Amino acid sequence: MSTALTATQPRTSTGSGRSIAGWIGLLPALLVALVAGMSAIDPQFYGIINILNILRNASFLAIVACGQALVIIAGGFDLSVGAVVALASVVTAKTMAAAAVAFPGNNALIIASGVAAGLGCGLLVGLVNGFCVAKLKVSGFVVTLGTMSATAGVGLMITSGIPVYGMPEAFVKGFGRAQVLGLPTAVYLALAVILVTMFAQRRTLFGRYVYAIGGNVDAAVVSGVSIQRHIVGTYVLSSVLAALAGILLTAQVGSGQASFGGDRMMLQSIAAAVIGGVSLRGGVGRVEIVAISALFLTILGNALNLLHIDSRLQPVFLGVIMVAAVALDELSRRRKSRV
Amino acid sequence: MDVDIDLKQTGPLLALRGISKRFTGVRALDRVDLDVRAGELHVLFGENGAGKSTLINVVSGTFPPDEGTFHFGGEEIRHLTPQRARAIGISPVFQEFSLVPSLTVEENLFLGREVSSSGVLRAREMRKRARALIDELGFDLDPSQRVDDLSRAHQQMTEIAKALLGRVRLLILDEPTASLTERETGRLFELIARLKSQNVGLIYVSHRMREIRALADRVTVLRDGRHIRTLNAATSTDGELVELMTGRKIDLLFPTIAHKPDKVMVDVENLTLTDGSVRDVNFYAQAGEITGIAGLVGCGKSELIRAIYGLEPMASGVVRIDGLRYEFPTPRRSLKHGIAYFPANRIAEGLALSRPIRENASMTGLDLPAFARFGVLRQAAERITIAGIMEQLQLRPPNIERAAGALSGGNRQKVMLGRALTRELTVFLFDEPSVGIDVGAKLEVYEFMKRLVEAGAAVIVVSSELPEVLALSNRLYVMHHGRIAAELKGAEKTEQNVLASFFRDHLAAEVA
Amino acid sequence: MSDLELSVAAKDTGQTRRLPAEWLWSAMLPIALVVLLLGFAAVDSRVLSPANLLNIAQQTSYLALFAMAQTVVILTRGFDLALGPTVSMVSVGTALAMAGATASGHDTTTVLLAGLGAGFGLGIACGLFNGVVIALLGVNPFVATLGSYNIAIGVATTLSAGRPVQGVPGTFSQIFYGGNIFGVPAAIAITVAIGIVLQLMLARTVFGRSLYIIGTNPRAAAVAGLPVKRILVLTYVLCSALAALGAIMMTARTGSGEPNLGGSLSLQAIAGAVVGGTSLAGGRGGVGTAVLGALFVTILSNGMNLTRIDGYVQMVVLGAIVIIGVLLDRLRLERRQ
Amino acid sequence: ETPWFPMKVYDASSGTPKPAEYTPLPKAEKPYKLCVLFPHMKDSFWVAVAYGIVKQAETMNVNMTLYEAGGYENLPKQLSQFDDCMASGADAIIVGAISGAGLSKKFEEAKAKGVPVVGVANPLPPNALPAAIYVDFVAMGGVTGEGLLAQAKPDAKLNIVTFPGPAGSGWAESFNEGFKKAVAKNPNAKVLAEKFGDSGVAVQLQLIQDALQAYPGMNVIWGTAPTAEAAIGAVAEAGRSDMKIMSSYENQAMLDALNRGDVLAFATQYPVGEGAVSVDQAVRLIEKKPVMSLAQPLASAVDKTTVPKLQMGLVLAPGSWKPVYSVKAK
Ligand SMILES: Nc1ncnc2c1ncn2[C@@H]1O[C@H](COP(=O)(O)OP(=O)(O)OP(=O)(O)O)[C@@H](O)[C@H]1O
Ligand SMILES: Nc1ncnc2c1ncn2[C@@H]1O[C@H](COP(=O)(O)OP(=O)(O)OP(=O)(O)O)[C@@H](O)[C@H]1O
Ligand SMILES: [Mg+2]
Ligand SMILES: [Mg+2]
Repeated sequence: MSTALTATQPRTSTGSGRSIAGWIGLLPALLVALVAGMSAIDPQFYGIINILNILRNASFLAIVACGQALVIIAGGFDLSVGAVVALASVVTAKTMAAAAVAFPGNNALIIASGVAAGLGCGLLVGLVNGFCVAKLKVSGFVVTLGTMSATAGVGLMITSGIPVYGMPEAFVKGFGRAQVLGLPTAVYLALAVILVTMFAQRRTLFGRYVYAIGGNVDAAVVSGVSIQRHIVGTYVLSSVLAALAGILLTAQVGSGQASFGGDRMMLQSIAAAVIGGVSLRGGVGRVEIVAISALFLTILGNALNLLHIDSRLQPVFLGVIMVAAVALDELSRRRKSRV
Repeated sequence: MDVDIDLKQTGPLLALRGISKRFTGVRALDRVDLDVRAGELHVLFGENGAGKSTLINVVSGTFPPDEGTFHFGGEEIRHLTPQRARAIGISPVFQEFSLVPSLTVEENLFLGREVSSSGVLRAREMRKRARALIDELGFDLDPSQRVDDLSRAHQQMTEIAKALLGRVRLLILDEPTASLTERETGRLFELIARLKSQNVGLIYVSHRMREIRALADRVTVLRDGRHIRTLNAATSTDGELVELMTGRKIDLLFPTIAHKPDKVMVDVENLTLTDGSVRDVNFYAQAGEITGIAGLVGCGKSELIRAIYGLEPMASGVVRIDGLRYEFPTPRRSLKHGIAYFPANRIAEGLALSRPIRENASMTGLDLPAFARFGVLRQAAERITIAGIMEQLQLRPPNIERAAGALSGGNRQKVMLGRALTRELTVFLFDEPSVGIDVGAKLEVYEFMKRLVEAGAAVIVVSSELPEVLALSNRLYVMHHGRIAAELKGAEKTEQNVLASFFRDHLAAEVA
Repeated sequence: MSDLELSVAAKDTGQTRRLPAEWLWSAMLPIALVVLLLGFAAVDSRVLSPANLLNIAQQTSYLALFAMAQTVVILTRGFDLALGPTVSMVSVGTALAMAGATASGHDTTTVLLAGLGAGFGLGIACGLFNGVVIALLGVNPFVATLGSYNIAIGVATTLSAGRPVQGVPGTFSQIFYGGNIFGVPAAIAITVAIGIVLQLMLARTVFGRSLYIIGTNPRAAAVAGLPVKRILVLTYVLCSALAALGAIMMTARTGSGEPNLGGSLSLQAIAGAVVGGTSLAGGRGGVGTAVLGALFVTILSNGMNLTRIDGYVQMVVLGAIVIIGVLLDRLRLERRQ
Repeated sequence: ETPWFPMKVYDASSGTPKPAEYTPLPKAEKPYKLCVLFPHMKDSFWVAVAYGIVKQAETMNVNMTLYEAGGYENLPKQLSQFDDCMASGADAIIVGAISGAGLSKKFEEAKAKGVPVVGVANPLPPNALPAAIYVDFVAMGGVTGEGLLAQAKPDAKLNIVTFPGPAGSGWAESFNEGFKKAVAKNPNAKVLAEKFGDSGVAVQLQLIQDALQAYPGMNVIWGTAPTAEAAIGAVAEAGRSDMKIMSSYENQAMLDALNRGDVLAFATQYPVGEGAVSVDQAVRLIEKKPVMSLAQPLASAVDKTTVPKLQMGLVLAPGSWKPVYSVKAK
């Protein structure tokens, strides 16, 4: 072997910086440890119902976090997802209730119109976000802070905060609470979203350009990537996915609620993305790890409940574990850092 | 203006007439004309901030010009965009890389020109084409590596490969050798010759006279955004070019430095770094002399001095400063020990661009009573001190309240150098001190070093530009594979010997 | 994108000569504020009554204090999501300490000192946690402060058992809420004093200078030998200490320790800072931007309240105005070159 | 529409509650300006209080402006709104307090300025205000506890998990305390755990799902109205038809669920009536007429047997009614 060439060989050969562990991080290992530990402590944990609940709740979070991750990878921030979840929920429910009056019995039409209206809300908010960020060049944080307030306001204006009923039973029983092959429908949808996003990230122009824009806008510009279109795309996807989560929640609960989402969903989705290795500086992040991180967060909450930890103290545990997990991950990656 | 008349039947490949470009407050280009013929290498020559990069950006469609006409291949082009430019065969290699650090080499090569069918990437085909291109160019690049894992030289290669993907009629190279060493530079020159023979036009920007000599067919000199003259390279002298560029006469490129080696200031014993980039290095530097370190890209020369300053973690070994052992270095402690470091990458590691020059220059001295008492800044004293230093270094424009980002490359370097004058220092570590700065500014930097050694400081210069280290240093170390391959003094200090110690090792390795 | 923003900011220093039109642009936000105020006054003249102006000043003083706290960390490219819960925790801690001290029969001075000690102690502990996790462990500010957000909420509700903590002595409220200095209510006086001190600190001290340099280019700051980690830890401690001061003032205002006092303050404070022109990319902003932003948000909601705009409509308007405010600020920066 | 008045209340002005009937004045002497502060308007409880206030303001011909703070986490906002009310020159202020203790300084200021303040729906420290109408939340929690015991067979084991609402809200803790005190009377009833959490359906649903796993023996879910709403689906899904679900307060969903038999009972404090009474109290204070300084509605647990007798007009706003934020006197 010619060692001569290594004189000019790229530097990483020396460090283990991007080895397998470095690439996916510590999170999957932590997840496995958590699951194993919980299973050993409490058999309830691996009861089928508990697993289904975990999967379903993780699905909602994962769907929202997928969109959030795309926005962050492109160098943005979407604070409005929680408000969109709520707006989509009430709009879907209202539309279905109205359609149910107009076309009694025609369930397919009623459900289709409700879902379309809900997703339409997401689309609209996403377009507004994308337009303000891409065209008016206002920072994503501020734009979505504004649309968060406005969207939540509209949701409450429509409903006065009162739950909206009147959706067809078929939507709730046949979709929201239904199970296919033993798994809730939400899980399938979340899997589909994750797989499609994975595919998009690895194999499509859109995914490639999202990385490029977040990684170095100037480089993307001079390489002829149309920036605005793709930035708008990420915000639209994020809002539409948030709307989808809102519709799923609505179907599960059986009523449209302006209390869905809120700050909690927003913070959790960003936390899931960031803990899942998405860099807030943009350009880095894989959606499958984000999904694992959503699962991790959901199981953590479930575990604290199963362990009978005083609910007032739960946030303390949650906070400490979250920080510790990310700190460990950070330290394990730090080998190749300079300065 | 004396643009010499094109004698060929066919018109020039690229013809710019009366191009102007104004940025807020500056007129970067003022009615510039430029012709580039097919098969010609046309050098753009000018001081930092003369408008070279701006002109290149106009040609490659990044900035629309405010006025002027643009003909390419005989056709008038309006509303040029980066995509369109690439489509018609204009390929730029930018000074500030247009690479996305988090993507791989291959992904960067195809950025904006991916092979895809209905939005889905065709990875295998791109991989094949990337391999083929890299092999053809003879670069040691792994297409699947992430760009932020690459050395700057490899990034430069990626940038060049990116420009050569697809059909190229006009290749633009903006200081392509600034971070390449001899070997890669040689490869690049071969490539340029090949392209010229294929009738590709080239625009080439460099501050290195040797390259201009070696490559140029014609040279266009720019000054303050204006076209000064276009000359035939064969019939003009260096002195003439430099004079046209600066408006004054500069005779010597390197000052004569009187070295008076005194006590050993830096003594490194068996130094090994945790990442293995430097292994078992022994070397020393004396007060009153310039110690040079040369070596191929990635040989660990930068890491060596960065480790002394405290930017790279050490695994083992001993560093002595002025005879005393110096353990666990950090930048702050190094400064207190009288050691200063001037990073190669002034944008990433040197300057806070949006802050005023004054703040950038005083940054390293804030712990001194001259600048602050009990944590409270002495702003008047600061202003006077920094203004004095900057006057001494001939900062242009001399306003120290301007943002550092508004300065040209050479003047940014002066701000960095100014830091050295804010406090008592005895050891100066320079990493690629002349990267990207023009001939005039280089001379000023060299003069600065000369003053330092003559005042009794120990100066260590790490450089990829061989003539520079050869001319400046009193003793020269050559590094290879993270180890010291040779120490050259006096008459041994020749280009021949340096190259020999690069390649001796190569040959040895190949035999083994 | 942040670099674009920085290079925009880079070009405008050192510009001295200004045309009247440019001056108008540079005073964009203050002008917008005045216009807003006059607009509301046209609908209801009471908006401009001395009583309401004092009212606005007093309301602004709390938010401005929190926005200043956020600004300090935003300058270094961070932010503090835990600010709100820190306020809750400090409020409960202060009240509990004072109630406890009163119960065990200490004199008023001791009681007050116990309260202040507990309050600032908790605040500084929270800031130390944030600073150490961010600067030394390298966790990004979002996750780190989301962690302490949860922890502070847990501590606040556990300590208080979820109920308001009674037993805050009257003197405490009299000093920090009822008191006044030359007729200026305590809250305003304290905020103005802190604002001046902070402004001097940012402009005149090594620490303040370091904040801007670290925010603009952290790597360069480290290479130039600034003690970046130590400064970052101090920054988060300062932020939380200011939050604790605000919490103490608000506890005096409510007269009880409230486990829910800080609820949504984190985002409000960030919004206040950012609307005023502080850049989340770091290195740009200061006391002025924080105060301006806080004034803007306060005047907007005060005006809408006095002109009887419905609650939910207020949310929509607020959202739109936040975006417009920042858009104007961006245009202003572009113009100013 | 059923007439609201006279409304049965306890008169607790003297400290010990005495049964009484509340009858408002027919008209105000002048079109006063009332300023109303709510914690939020995000559920049917506060919409019901608003309905009572708006209708009574129209009846008595006074001006009314209502501000909502956007949630229980926004005490600072309510404090500012209180200031805004005073600055806008209100003749009286009606407050649904986010925290009675937290507003006590404001109450003192209003008193100093001579602006009467009336408390509505949310509890206040004793004698904080010249007039107020609210139930004792601890007592109301107790009512639900007693309701539960009354419904259960005497020897049946009751394994209860409570979901009181957001920790730190005050009211959640009070409800919970009263409930626990009441059920403690029966040795067969045991509170397994208390799960605090935001009173939104999504959050409560997750808590219930986890509790179903963590406490397999649980057979009573007691909590907020959203808790009960979320519980219905979760319990059905888990196949636990034996589960008893109770809500600590009322909303439209609870009423429907009760009629369907999905919940055992819920408590009500007649929020519409509370709103209406608060307006009359404010007017009386302005006009310096005698006023019942603390009125307490008769909180009751509503179950299948009592629901036909329930005076719905005092419990919920009509479904078609949209919240109105201001009333202009004629
Ligand atoms: N984006 C920009 N905005 C504002 N001014 C700019 C911009 N780019 C360049 N300039 C200014 O235009 C002038 C020409 O700059 P340019 O980068 O073309 O110089 P150059 O000849 O390439 O210098 P160097 O040798 O240092 O690379 C300089 O004064 C520079 O400050
Ligand atoms: N990935 C990178 N990102 C930014 N700067 C880099 C990167 N890699 C190297 N540099 C900087 O660019 C300069 C040139 O470094 P390069 O990696 O080419 O090796 P070098 O310094 O020539 O190697 P050596 O000095 O070890 O022979 C160095 O100052 C280094 O800090
Ligand atoms: Mg240039
Ligand atoms: Mg180097």
